[in-house]
Amino acid sequence: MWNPAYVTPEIANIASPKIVAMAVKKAKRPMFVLGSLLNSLPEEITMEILEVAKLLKNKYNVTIVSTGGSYLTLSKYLEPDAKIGIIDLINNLRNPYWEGFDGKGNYDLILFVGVPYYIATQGLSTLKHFAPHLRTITLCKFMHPNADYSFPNLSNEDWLSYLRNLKSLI
Amino acid sequence: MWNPAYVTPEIANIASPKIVAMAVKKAKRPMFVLGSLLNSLPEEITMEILEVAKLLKNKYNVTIVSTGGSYLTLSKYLEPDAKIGIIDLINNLRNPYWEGFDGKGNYDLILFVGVPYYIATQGLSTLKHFAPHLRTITLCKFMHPNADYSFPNLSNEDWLSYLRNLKSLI
Amino acid sequence: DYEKIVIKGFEEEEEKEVSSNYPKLREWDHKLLSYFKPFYSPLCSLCCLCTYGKCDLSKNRKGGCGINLEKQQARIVLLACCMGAATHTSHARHLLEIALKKNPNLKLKTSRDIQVIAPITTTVTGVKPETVKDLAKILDMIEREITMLLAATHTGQEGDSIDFESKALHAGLLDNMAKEIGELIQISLYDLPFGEEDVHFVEIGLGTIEKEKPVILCIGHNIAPGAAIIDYLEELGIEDKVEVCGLCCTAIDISRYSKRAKIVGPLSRQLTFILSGTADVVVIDEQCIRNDVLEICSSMDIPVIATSEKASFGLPDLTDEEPDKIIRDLLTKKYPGALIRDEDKVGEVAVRLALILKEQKKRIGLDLRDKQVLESIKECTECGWCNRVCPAMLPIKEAMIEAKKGNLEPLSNIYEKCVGCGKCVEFCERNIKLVDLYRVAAKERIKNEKFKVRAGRGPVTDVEIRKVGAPIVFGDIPGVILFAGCDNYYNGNDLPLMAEEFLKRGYIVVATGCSSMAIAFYKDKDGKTLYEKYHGAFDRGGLLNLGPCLANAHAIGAAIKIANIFAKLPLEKNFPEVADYILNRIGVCAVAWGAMSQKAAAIATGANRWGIPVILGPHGSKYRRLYLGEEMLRKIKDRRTGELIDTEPAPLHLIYAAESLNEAIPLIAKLCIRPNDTPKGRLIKLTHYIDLSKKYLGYVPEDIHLYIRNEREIPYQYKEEVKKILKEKGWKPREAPKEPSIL
Amino acid sequence: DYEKIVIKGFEEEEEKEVSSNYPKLREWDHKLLSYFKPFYSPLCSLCCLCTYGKCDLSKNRKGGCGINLEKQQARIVLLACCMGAATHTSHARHLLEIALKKNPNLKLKTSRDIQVIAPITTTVTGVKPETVKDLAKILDMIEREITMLLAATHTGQEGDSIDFESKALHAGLLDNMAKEIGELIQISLYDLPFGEEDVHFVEIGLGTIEKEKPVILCIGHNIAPGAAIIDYLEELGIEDKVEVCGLCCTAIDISRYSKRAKIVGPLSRQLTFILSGTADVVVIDEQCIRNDVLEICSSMDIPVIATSEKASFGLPDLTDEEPDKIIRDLLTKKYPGALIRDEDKVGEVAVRLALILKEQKKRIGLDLRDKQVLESIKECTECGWCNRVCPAMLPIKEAMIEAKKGNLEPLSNIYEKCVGCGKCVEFCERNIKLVDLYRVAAKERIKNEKFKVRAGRGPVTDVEIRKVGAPIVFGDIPGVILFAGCDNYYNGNDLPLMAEEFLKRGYIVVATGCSSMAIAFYKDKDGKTLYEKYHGAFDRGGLLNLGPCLANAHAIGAAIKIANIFAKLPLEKNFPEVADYILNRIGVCAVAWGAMSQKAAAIATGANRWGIPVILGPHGSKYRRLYLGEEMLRKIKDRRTGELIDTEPAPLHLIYAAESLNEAIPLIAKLCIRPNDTPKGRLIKLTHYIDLSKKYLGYVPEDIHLYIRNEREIPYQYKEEVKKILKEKGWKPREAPKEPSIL
Repeated sequence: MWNPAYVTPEIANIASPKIVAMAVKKAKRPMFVLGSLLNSLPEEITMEILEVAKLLKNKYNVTIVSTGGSYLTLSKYLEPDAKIGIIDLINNLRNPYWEGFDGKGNYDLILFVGVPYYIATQGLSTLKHFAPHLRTITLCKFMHPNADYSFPNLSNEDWLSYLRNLKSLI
Repeated sequence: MWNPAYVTPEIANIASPKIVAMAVKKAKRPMFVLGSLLNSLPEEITMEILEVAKLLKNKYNVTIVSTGGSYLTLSKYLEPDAKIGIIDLINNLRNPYWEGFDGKGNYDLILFVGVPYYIATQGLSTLKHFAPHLRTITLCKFMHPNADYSFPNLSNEDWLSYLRNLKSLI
Repeated sequence: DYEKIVIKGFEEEEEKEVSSNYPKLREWDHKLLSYFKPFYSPLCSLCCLCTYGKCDLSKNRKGGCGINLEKQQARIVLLACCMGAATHTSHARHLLEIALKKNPNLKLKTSRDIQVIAPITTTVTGVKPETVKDLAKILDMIEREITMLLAATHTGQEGDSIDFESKALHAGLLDNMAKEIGELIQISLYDLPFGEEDVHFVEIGLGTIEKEKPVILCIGHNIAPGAAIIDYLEELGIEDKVEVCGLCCTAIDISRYSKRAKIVGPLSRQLTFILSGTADVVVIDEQCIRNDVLEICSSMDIPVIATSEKASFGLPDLTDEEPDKIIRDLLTKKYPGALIRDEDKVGEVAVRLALILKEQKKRIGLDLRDKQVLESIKECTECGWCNRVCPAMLPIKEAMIEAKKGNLEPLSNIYEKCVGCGKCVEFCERNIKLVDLYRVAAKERIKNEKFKVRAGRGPVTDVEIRKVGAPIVFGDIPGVILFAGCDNYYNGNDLPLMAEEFLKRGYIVVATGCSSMAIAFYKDKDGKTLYEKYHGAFDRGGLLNLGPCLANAHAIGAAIKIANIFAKLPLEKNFPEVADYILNRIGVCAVAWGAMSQKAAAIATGANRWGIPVILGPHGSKYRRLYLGEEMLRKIKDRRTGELIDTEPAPLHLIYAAESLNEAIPLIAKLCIRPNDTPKGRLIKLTHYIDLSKKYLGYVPEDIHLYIRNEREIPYQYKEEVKKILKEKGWKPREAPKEPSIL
Repeated sequence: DYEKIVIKGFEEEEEKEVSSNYPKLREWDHKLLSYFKPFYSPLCSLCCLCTYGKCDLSKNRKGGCGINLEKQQARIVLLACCMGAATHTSHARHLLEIALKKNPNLKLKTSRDIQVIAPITTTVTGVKPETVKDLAKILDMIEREITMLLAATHTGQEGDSIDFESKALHAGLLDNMAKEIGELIQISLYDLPFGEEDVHFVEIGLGTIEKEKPVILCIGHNIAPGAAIIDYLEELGIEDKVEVCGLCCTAIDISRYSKRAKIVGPLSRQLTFILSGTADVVVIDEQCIRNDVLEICSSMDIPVIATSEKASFGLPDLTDEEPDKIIRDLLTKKYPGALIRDEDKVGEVAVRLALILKEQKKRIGLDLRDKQVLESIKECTECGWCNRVCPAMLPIKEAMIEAKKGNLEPLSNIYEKCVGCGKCVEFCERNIKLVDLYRVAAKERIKNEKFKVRAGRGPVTDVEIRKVGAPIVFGDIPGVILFAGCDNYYNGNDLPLMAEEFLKRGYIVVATGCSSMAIAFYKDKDGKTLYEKYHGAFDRGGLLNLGPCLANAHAIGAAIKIANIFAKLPLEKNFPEVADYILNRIGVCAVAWGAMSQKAAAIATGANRWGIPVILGPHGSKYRRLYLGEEMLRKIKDRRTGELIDTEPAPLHLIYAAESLNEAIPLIAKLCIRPNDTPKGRLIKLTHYIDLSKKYLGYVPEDIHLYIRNEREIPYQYKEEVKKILKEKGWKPREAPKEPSIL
């Protein structure tokens, strides 16, 4: 994990771009959550994330969700399916009977990127312990122990190549 | 680790018999602690442990220590260098200025076997956090996260073969 | 007349125990939490409280005692709230003991403008305290109930998460009451400002401390030692020769007591300032003291005077020694410090020590030390552990790489955002004193760290309430925002930015504790702080520093007084009615953007019980539990008709953690909406809500349809966009409740 | 005469606060802990108490607030002791409220044989309570100080590990005092045995419960609801028609109150017994209630009546409803249970419910259920998780493998050692109800689980003390052993085995709480329990059940009374002198072999402050902190001469965790040695020490030279071996101190 204090009995599996791509393909109701860091990441990385989002939406009908103000950046390239606070979103996801943004029910795979690490960790903790009905994957540069799958700790360069790789696999 | 609740940021490395043998060879002041479970383990395993102890003592001058009543079994085969309560022992080991059982100072490598898991875990925790001057290795059948090196979780059969293997490497 | 009867009743019943009637409050809690459901985010999924354990409760499994992860979270929240409440109670108790010692018959301060001096206490217990002795009974009750609540956290006691939460809410309420009592005592005993809008300005910031003078630094939350130091200086007539300054709430309190006292800054500056070597003597009282303060001061030859049995730091108890002997023992370094449990003796010892030590001190030593600190830059191995353990995730490694090249600017930027926790130092392979390095890199900035804050004014007056009661309840004043709690957030300007955004719009902004300091750390282009720019009255566009953490009681008190003075609600033993009124009719929202402590948990939970929503910063999610409402029409009662009606979910949440400033600002505006708003009030509130949402999030809020009852409430400038949303959502106009209530 | 003056003094000072004078006690603590140094074993190396965190304190690193791992351990110990002390205090407070309600002028029970009824309270505060009202003031003080101590655990308060420990010791002392007060109230209010050596016998064990009758099960620690049930039955004259039984201390207390009441067993039997479906109604009061009791009872259609605001389990508060309505609501399952805060109403509702439900219940259902439980054996996948999470590390998987083959014996053996924590069930892949399975496998054993325990007798009398004071202080009676705390150890016979080993040798054995029960769970070849075999007087070879957890106060009280009655030490506000006397002259040792809770932490820490050593079982190491002395000659003062002298390190440790029964038994004997022993007394004590060491460890103890002052003290039968050791160690004879002291 990124910060050693965040140790926990069951820790996320490390996800390669390939694993992520396969998981999305298998999912019935996938969602991609883009957090507020989108407004402050290096432009190159932001652009890569946005292209991944576009592809996911177009190819696999992934529900794109903007949280925490990422809409300011996101909306220039892509209209998300929903805009919501991250805690409100987690609270919905936690509820197995949530009807979803489209009235078709809850989601089964949630990808996250760009939600600040510490609040993301807490949100992932809620889902890990109280939402057995879904799986989570984080595509951030810091490994997230509370996710089901997570990218490893990455430098910006490696992160970029992970994202590119993912893009090529979708 | 054996019990998932005993997770901790820095976890023991898994020790093969080879690693243990090498560590003993390198050590300047090694100690082997034999705990009370010696009185209740399957005889085959107890015998193997005792032979390891004998070899360690004879070949590498390892200080043999009996705790918790293991002397009842141990003394039939081997006179230990010391008999002491496990907590008293840990308290001594923790003290960098302890003069040792022979007046020659503290020890640098401590092997443990047969101390009941939960009190052993706590003792190892004390040494891990407050005794940077020494290293610990556990030869039990249950993996000990708080040791520096530990055998993995083993069935009795595998444990026996680990011990035999160790004996052959000393 | 009514008052007299109550007081008489109290005298007659003197033998009867004061009580909060917890069972009645529990009923309110269960009702409240049926609207705002607990949401849990475990920070740790293990329990290590008893020897059944450690138990792994992951995936909501049960541990050895039968508790599951959800209940365990509620239990830990209760434990934290008990710790917080105990801290404020024990603080108030200490002030009470000093008051009884100095003047056993001390009357509580009153004023023509403030009739109800203890709104929280009176609402909960029915008692209207007049003397310090009256408060002793209330404190007895609080201590009794904290003990009961703490007992409920023991293995094998409470077994229901909502009941754990009810108890946490109760701990929060007791915390509020203890704070009110503490404030009343110190205001009365030290004659502090009591509801003055034009209170004096105080200098704040590391740059304001005059290093040429002997410097006494007071750290903590308890006014007593600092006040005694000031008294002793005045006695000697050398108050202009010695710099008395403080960190945390002690600073706020001594600067209420003396216009000369200065505020170094909030908690986040503690380590930095001590390491700067500016202080000649450090006096610690209680709360918010770094646990390694003695170790650090010792390494810099600064004697530490401990003054509280709660934070004795292993120091010898020299309370009964002569000042001469204590001073000698400290000068000869027989001890690194002393525990002196007599504040007057502390005053003398601290001053005399500072005068002597200043003489001995050589400025050169400090400059040399700073140089050595800079030297250590080249030791960096770029292992990156600093980045990994930084709670703010600041780019420390990257700043070090730049620093090696000779560019200190990035390190100096770290200083701006750093909360001084020191974890980077602990994990540094080369033991580089990073926190100190940020300070040295930012030396020039620090010289200019000079700001002004209005001194803590104490309660809001009845006169003010009378003026703003109606506009607040009807929504013409769009809301009252309370900025409270520690400043452990990671961007120096968040708080001033938020405050000004709402001040500009005519909201009333009140601040307490480290938040009231943090708001001062910003100047506009004319060099003015917000306190200089905005007036200090509890009225449209006013910015009030209510005082220290204890002063949060005044913010809640103001809400209670609106219910009492404007709506004529009787207070005595009338908690559920008052809280229901606040929840449904008073547009107040608290923001604890950098909340760190268990006290903050208790304060926020107490506010929640009164129906006041709280927004936390992203790290606030670590408190493990939020209370979330549902984003849909809410069924509540219209008491006028007795009918259940569908109305807006306002406030939407009771306590929520925001991901970012951008999320928080529109949310603050939204959480000021209340079912009771008039159409005009609602229109004003929605205008700000939409405005801020567009500015900070980039869109018209998608839940806007929930808050519009009829077309007149649609802000004119957003008519098109809003109508589009209303159409999409199948919106229909609806009646507003006349007397909204959840009772 | 002296007494009168004191009482008069108290009356005159009525207005003055009662105080424990913590600063004076802190001095004692620092002295005590200079001999017995804290030893820390972190159970977790993280801190997650504030939002600086989580912080990783591994390797003694500092966290964001500056605390390091060592101090964090001390802090958590203090927190645990506060939780424990709060629990007993709140328990005593509840009893006080009932007493004041039933009889505001209730006089405390006295007897010709017991002059000092509150030795702990009197020693600490100087107050000699005579009425229940006198106790209210003491409780106020305890609650005030617990609040202060809890405040010290807050982030940013205490910063020294020894001061954290001093506060933990203080919390322990407050806990002791609260227990004493609780006992005094319940003994006085319910007229319980008050120092009777020949108190009646009580039936104990799962096999003693008559299932043909309606069964009311009381779980917890508070006598009030159980006593009310018994009263109501007697009122109706059907006390022989309904079985009233209890688990944990409530069981001990109701069986002191009524000779008919039965004890099911200790905490470890709670889950098992509930799952057996024997109870028709479950009444919970406070403490030691499984957190999932409501869930489990609901699944078995057993209504739960909660009676305490501390453990309300989310149940509706029906305190103000009519019994008829409550009973109807519970019978129709409108609610799974009810909170009834009026013990008399509980009495009526529980009895009437049980009578009705027993009529409806069909035995067949339970037998069928047991059959289904057996069926589940074949579901087992042998994944082994049961073994991994079992705190006792019992071979559950292996027993299941045997069970699949049709051999239930190993599963039935698991029952004997299992503490019923249920973690195996939680982690079972197939959700097999393992705890229930152990019960079904052990059905035949359980039928024969019928034992006898002497009812809780209350305090030791002055008459007894007069008789044994000298032999204890001089060492002729080799020691007093207290078995206390929960029974969470993993071998059913450990406690009876230990007890008998010392009873045989003429030690005095006293027991409390679950330990006093556990000692009863064993019969000799003649079918006698130890209670039937050994007399009940506080004299050589006596086995005393003092009563519930609260009765631990009597054990400490007995030590105090020896100092007071035999040595004529005045008690009033004389804590350090009394504790110093106990530490150096009274051979008493406590054993908390299966201690589980935070209460146990507080009890043990309190005993430590009085100078009483405590031995924990191996799981006790999870309490994180022990107080260890050094195995070498100890420098203490001989007050007769005023000189510092080298003497034996006796007692060696203040609190220690033993690895095994074999280690514990000789250690108990060793920890009864005191510097004050006469040569004859020392000879006797060493004989037992060597005897037991040879028997359980296989050798003559190697530290024997430390305890021999001259050759006359060498036990004759071990002369050769001992002399050999003395020679090896270079032993020299030395003088015994005349008045050993650490003051």
